[in-house]
Amino acid sequence: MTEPLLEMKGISKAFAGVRVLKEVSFTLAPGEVHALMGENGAGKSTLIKILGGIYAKDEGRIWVDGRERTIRSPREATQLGIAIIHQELPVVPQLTVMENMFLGREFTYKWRSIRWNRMREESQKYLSQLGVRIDPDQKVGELSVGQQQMVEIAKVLSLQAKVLVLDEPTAALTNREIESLFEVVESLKRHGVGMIYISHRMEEVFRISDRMTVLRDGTFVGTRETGSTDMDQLVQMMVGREIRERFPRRSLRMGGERLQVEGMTRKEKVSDISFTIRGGEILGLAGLMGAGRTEVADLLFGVERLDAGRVSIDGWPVTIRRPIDAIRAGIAYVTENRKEQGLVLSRSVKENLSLPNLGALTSFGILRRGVEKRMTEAQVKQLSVRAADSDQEVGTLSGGNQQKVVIGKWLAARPKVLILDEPTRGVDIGAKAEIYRLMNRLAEEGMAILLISSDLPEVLEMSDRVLVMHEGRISGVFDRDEATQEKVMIAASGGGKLAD
Amino acid sequence: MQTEIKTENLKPGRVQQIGPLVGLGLIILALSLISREFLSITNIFNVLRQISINALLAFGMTFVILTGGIDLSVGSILALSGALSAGMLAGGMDPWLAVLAGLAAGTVMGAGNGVLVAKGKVAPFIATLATMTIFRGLTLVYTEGRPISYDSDTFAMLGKGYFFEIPIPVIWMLVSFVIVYLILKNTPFGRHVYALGGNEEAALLSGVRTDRVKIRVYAVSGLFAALSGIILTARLNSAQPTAGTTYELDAIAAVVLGGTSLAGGKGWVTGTLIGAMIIGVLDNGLNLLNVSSFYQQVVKGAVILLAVLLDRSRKK
Amino acid sequence: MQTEIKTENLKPGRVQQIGPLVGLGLIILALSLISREFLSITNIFNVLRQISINALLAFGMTFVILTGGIDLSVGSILALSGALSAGMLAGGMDPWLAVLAGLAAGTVMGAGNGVLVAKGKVAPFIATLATMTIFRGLTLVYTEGRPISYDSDTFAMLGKGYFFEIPIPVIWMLVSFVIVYLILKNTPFGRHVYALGGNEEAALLSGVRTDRVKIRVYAVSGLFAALSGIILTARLNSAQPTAGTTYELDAIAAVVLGGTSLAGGKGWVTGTLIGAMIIGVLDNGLNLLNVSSFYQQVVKGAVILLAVLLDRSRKK
Amino acid sequence: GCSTESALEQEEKKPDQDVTIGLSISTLNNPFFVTLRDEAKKTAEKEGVELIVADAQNDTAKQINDVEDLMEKNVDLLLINPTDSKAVSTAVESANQSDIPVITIDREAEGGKVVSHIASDNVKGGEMAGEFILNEIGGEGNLVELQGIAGTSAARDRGKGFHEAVDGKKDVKVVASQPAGFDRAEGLKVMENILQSHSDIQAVFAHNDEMALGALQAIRSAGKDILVVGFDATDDAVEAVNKGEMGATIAQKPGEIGKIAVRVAAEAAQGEKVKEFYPVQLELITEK
Ligand SMILES: Nc1ncnc2c1ncn2[C@@H]1O[C@H](COP(=O)(O)OP(=O)(O)OP(=O)(O)O)[C@@H](O)[C@H]1O
Ligand SMILES: Nc1ncnc2c1ncn2[C@@H]1O[C@H](COP(=O)(O)OP(=O)(O)OP(=O)(O)O)[C@@H](O)[C@H]1O
Ligand SMILES: O[C@@H]1[C@H](O)[C@H](O)CO[C@H]1O
Ligand SMILES: [Mg+2]
Ligand SMILES: [Mg+2]
Repeated sequence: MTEPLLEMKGISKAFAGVRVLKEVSFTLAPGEVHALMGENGAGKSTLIKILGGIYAKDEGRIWVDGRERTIRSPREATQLGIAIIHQELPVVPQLTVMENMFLGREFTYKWRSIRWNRMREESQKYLSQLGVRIDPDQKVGELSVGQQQMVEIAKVLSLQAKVLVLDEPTAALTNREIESLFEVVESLKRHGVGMIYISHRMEEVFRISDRMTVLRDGTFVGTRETGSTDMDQLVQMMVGREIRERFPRRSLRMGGERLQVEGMTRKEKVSDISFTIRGGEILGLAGLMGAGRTEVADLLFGVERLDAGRVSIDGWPVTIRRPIDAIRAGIAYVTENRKEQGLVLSRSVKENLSLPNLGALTSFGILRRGVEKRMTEAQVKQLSVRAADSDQEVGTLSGGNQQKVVIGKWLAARPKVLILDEPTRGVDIGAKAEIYRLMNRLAEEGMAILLISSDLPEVLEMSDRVLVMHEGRISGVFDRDEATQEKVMIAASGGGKLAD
Repeated sequence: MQTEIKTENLKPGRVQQIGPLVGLGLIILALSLISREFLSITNIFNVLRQISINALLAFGMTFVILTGGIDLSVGSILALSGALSAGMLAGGMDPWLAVLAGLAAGTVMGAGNGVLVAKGKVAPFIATLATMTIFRGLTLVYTEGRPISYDSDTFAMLGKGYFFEIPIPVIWMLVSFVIVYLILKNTPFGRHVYALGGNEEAALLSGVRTDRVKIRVYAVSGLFAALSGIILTARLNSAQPTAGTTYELDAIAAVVLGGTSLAGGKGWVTGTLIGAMIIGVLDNGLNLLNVSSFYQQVVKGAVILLAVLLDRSRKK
Repeated sequence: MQTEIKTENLKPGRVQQIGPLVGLGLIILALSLISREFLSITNIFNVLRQISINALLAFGMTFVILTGGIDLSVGSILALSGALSAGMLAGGMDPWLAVLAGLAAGTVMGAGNGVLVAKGKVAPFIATLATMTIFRGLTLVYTEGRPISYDSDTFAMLGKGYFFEIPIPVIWMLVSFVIVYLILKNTPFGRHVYALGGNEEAALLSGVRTDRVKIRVYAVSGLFAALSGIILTARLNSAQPTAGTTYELDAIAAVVLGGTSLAGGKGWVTGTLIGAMIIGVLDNGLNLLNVSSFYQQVVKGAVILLAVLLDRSRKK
Repeated sequence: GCSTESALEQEEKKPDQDVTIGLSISTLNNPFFVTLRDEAKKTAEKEGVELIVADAQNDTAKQINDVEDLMEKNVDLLLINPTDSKAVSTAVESANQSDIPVITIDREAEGGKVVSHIASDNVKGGEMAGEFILNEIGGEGNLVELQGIAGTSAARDRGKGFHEAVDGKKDVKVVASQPAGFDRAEGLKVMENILQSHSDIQAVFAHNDEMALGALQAIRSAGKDILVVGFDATDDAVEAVNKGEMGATIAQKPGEIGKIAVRVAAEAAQGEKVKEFYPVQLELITEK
């Protein structure tokens, strides 16, 4: 192999005495896609943040293009030709797409005035390379998570970096965008760009990477050529044990209709959505980015108000104006956006887990903190959240572990209807299986589950029926045995029409 | 840099707790070395009594700031509640009823702030800036710009009395402290306050009735302002129309010196008590040292800055 | 679809722009109906001249608030810069040099605030509260608590003069407005100010030197405070040690009334100008109508609240 | 310049300096009280007594604290310039309890035992201003009153005296009474606004000189000729009076108050008998 683009040796890092990286080494060759694998909390993002100048390493050395470097700030990393798409999308919602893309390196005239047209053209160029139609003048805060992700990708493309790090770039994307991303990755490979690719989607990793390096508990486990490894071996390296089945089965015991939605409409967003979910049933909701799936969940939960339509639970009509109404009616909602909607990042794991359940933990107005502690600690164990203890601040957990906390907070409430919007985004393979098993158990106990997901295999494997949305309307309904990737995709792009 | 910020986060409790205390300790040490009178028993009670008004305001302010809000109107609520109580006393009302009426009035004014913030969606700074002006104006209208005197030893005792050598205002302060501490730590309301300040949307989606929490939080602040107003009116034998002017600044400073973040979601009332002590001890110490009043301001500002900076640098 | 997004995108902008303007319009309409003198040419220039001080402070404050910070020290910087200029004039310095020295002093004080916030990581509220006290103390020390008079027509002209019928302070205000507008809209610095307020971490990760931006932003605020101080000193023929006390509140109110969010990242300086006008017109109108001093505060607070509430409800 | 008494100076009390007097002053944010304090300090040096000054910054509650702090310093006697006559009684009473004699200056205390009081009368001063104005304008015309900070006793008393003098006169009308916060910039602004709606004004009475000087600027910019009368006789105001720009100012002689206060205090502290009241005459300062 040629001289490595990037070499990291013996990297160690501890946070407040807890070591999260222990002498990790990693090399990256030009034109290579090198997957960095590991369970949630294995230390992948931390390694990347050290490379990006966000964290200072405690030990170890880094060479870029054969020269040893110390990277003290994101600015220095960029100057060395290192560009990173971070896991938790650092965007400025109030600024436009193009302003975000060129933040800190705006095009200007000699008199320091911004060249808006140039900025617009440049951003347009990179966005269309990705095949997305996003207006450079739109505020980023108005974009969906998926669109924001595409903007981030366009942004790093425009940096023309030699080393490109993609930390879970596809977590929020649907197939179509993933395909265009891969095309770009291929073309960058041909131009000799080295890429570090982090993802929990196994298929992707096998498809796109040349080599894989696995971290476990912050230690280096090994590096393998992708061609000479298989999924089982990889999982074995990551988890230290085998995962028997990726999509566990469950026994079907359907009850009566638990959730009934009729003619749900919200002006300019969704129209005339009707469906039912029975107790014990998992209903999948698929669709392309921006199809309106999240909107349906928001409406059900009272985050937004209905313009028309009716919702009943167990045959009783319910009026939902605010989230508290939905919670009282027995609905729980795991939102897609954990940072903004799911978690209070500055508070502890314990406080986040108990937040929706405080009523049950209170007697005579006093919080029973002992009970709370026991309950949350049991949940931490059940969901295998990797945290020092339940007093750790949620914001300092790894992405996947944060996701587990978002799910965990609804479990104690024993809802009748559970809405899961992208529940396994960024979750590692072992934990995914854990979440699926949990879903199965809850369904078996009679819960009605609405599963919104952009991960098609997940929707197809886990759901009893699949509902497909296109531009705010239902464009297809498939039973478990008739649902296939193709059919769902066609319906999602507005091709297939509903039978009845 | 980022790391430092985040590492702190891991053990938030401990570091946060020690910071302000160290600052207070250093100031006390310094003052007791240069002033003979400073550490006398009478002066210690003297300081405690002096800080009680600010501490009570700051307790209420702690709730508000924890939700990410701010309450600039406390000084005016203090004045108006005090004036109303004094007015009722002067009109011959039973002292305890007058106290209750004053407290109720303050709570209602505070709840008004809360409604503006929660339902009117007015930024807390601007809402309470406006009501600060309005309540002050109403105080002037009600008092016709004159102090209101009354004649009630029972009432005066609330500000001037002693309970086994301990000044009554100090008792008010300590009892309030314990209650606030327990509420923040051990009740759903306390948790909701933190959650709201940490991430309002997430709190709402977790079923927290955020509007209600906001209204209550400002009402609590109003209640404490009224309590301070009553104590002050009792201490001064009269209600002053200009009482409490700019007190909001000292109250906010106490909260922030105590380590509570103005962004909301993080902090604790013990810090607030320490913060109020830092300010009170400084005022007292500078007086004891007979520092000229012009220089007092320079020194006070500088010491507060040093305390905060010290806290920051020690954390690194 | 793209067109749809665009129209939607335009809307929030427009609403934001119209809100404060509608409020201002209604107040002007009401006042011109009840007071004959209100809409006279001389009164219009009179009002414009009166608001210039607050507007200039608020322009600087706009930068600070856009980054999510706050600057409570502007009133004190105003006083100290004005006093320094007057002192130098009284000592026989060339008027223009005295102006430059005053502006430089204000900028340095502001930059000091910036360093505390950026490097010292002190919360802006507490940092500038402390320097507010310190700078006020230094002003009192420097002036010995007495006004400083000087004798320079050139200097006095900066506050009292006219340029083709337009009062010079109004010229200062309008020129500053245009410059601030362009800086915020069309320069990388302006964009970085918004980015910092919107998401500091994102700005840092994009390579924005956030510390530098912060220091500059407070320096700009200090510069504007000094400019206001010089104009005020020129208008009053002397520098007052207590000049500018509580001016920070009006400046912040102007910014927020103008639609700029105290959380940072959102807002515009045109709104600030309108906000300053709302406050100025109100003060003027209440004087013209000879509203009794006690009620003035009630009315002013209530109108400000109404303006904000109106804006909110219209947006729904 | 003004100085800080450093702690060390405090410690090494000169043996003959066995009398310590505490002075609690309402505010030093006003030249009037700065002059009072300066004169008091000078006198203290001459008399060989130690003077400790605390500034209440116009806050009634802070003043109580200040007095308590001064008592901690074991002062032999307290000079109190009350921020408010009623509120200060608490402080006076607690001094009484500790047997520390109290002398009030400039404003009275409405409770507790006071050894002596040194002041001039604000109500009287307002009256003098009103009478001077009536005289100058020939008993006919429109008047403006610029009020001090609402709720302060100085504003209250001066306004009261002024109205007692001018109200009810047939051809005299107070066309505007507006607050301007004892502040020069406010005085300027408020006067500018009043001039917008009243073109026919003969005289202005401002509750202090700072506001009067601000109003004077507004009047001059507007090219009007209006009689301005202030209160306090600060250096700037006296100069303006002498230049013929201001009509008059009521001198309360703050320096005199400070001087007498310390002298009387020194006597009282040494157990000598002092009078109950030392009036400091008000003086109407007009162009020389
Ligand atoms: N700022 C921090 N303070 C304390 N602990 C931290 C901090 N950042 C990360 N950690 C801890 O370091 C470990 C590694 O986290 P990291 O984010 O690198 O994991 P990851 O491999 O990227 O996981 P995921 O796949 O879930 O994103 C986790 O246990 C996490 O809790
Ligand atoms: N123009 C916009 N302005 C503000 N928010 C928007 C806009 N467009 C979409 N959103 C928000 O983005 C989120 C996602 O939108 P939607 O429900 O339409 O997509 P989805 O089908 O869930 O797709 P995704 O996979 O992108 O989440 C919703 O919360 C929606 O309100
Ligand atoms: O006598 C003083 C001065 O006149 C001052 O201007 C205001 O307060 C009064 O008590
Ligand atoms: Mg990660
Ligand atoms: Mg979605």
